[in-house]
Amino acid sequence: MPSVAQTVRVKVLFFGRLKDVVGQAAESLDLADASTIEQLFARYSARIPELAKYRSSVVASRNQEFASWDTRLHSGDEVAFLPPVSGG
Amino acid sequence: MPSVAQTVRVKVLFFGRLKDVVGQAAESLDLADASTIEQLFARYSARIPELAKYRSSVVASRNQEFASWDTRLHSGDEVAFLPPVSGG
Amino acid sequence: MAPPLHHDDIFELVREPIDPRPLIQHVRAPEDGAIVTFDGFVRNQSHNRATLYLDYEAYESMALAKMREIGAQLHEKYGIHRVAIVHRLGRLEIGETSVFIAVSAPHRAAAFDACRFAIDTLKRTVPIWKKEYFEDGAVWADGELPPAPVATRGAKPAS
Amino acid sequence: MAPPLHHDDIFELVREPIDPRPLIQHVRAPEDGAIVTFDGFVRNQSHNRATLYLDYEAYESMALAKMREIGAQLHEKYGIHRVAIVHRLGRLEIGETSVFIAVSAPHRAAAFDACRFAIDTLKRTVPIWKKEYFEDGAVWADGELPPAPVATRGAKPAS
Repeated sequence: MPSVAQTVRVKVLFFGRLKDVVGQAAESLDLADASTIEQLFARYSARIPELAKYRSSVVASRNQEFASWDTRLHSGDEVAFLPPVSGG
Repeated sequence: MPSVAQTVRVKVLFFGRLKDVVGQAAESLDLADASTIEQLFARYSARIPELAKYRSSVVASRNQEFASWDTRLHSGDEVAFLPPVSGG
Repeated sequence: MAPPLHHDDIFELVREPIDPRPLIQHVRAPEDGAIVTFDGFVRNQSHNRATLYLDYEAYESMALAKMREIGAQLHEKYGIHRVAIVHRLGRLEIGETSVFIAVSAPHRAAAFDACRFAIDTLKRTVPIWKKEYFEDGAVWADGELPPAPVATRGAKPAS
Repeated sequence: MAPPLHHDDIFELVREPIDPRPLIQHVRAPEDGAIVTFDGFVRNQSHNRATLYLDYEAYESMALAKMREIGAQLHEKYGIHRVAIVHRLGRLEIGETSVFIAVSAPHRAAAFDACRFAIDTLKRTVPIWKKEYFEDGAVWADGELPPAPVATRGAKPAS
């Protein structure tokens, strides 16, 4: 079979100041299967240039676990972008 | 003035297992002025030989402050012999 | 994905005032001898500016998962008996408790070490955010960046 | 002899059950952000023997003086806001609180360090003794020998 880029649906969440910057807390998004979290973030940064400057102070999670930026995403994944936490 | 051994009155307290060994918790006692705490303890040990074996596991206080065994006692002093403490 | 819970601990996110008493009662047992609690509450100032109130939000499902992870670590590392960790969300007034932790253990060293580990780890790893409201505006509090995996083991470069 | 108290702390020896709530309420203020408490209570066993109950006695005047000294040290060393230390005396049943300590501070590190210093120092230096009652008798608990001055400065040998 030829390598065809399949489109999958993932859920994306933003919290804290990122939510303010992006202007929304959550959306469902279609992207190429096996896209990385880095690519997903870049897609938002392209749309909202302000977001790019937060890149170094954001951690990502996939399915409620901290995840590296090179993590590949698959159908049904829930990705969140998390600014520095300040609970307690 | 010639050095005359004056007699002074001190209050002596025993706590914990020492109270059990001595058979009383408190008494007032006349002793030579400037006697040391060590001498006071020795006087009780002479009366109650069992007490001597506790000497190394006892600390003393004078007027509610921990005191060294060579502390000299004067009229009105309150001396206590304290076994290892176990509060809390 | 989380290991099954072997312990009767409490992990909660709530929107009402936190009552510490049932939490302490829950962790307290005759085989223990020590309970250490931590009560974190809203200060009347932050960086020398008078605080009006705070607003907490959380990534709730992940926050609860992370709180449960902390609990599991307390049992493993410190041999505690039980732990209760409750964090409040939403608007909190000055003096109100934002987080309450109670740890019971047979001996005090374990209870102290575990309670402190719990709040330190919560503040570094649990996805909760605090917005501080002042007379002249509101800011997201400075926080700590959770330690995240740097690269997936064996990951190939993204195409 | 003790320095005058500059702080509104609580130091008590009591013969009734200890209620932690008024103690916590007393140390809690809007300029704080953290309270750490320690609750020490009677375990159902000691060295693998089933305990029936305990009996605590104290050299009360000195115990209170030593508790106040601990409080003064907490302010000096840790910059806490307030502390409450209450120890119960007399007969205590399984599960009853023998000692309760609450420390408030602007930040959690001070509250944790101070609370732990307080109970560790109390157990080493405050003249209180515990008798443990078992099915087959009673024993004075093993304790810690308080650090006492070894020799009076400049003392001459006793005559």
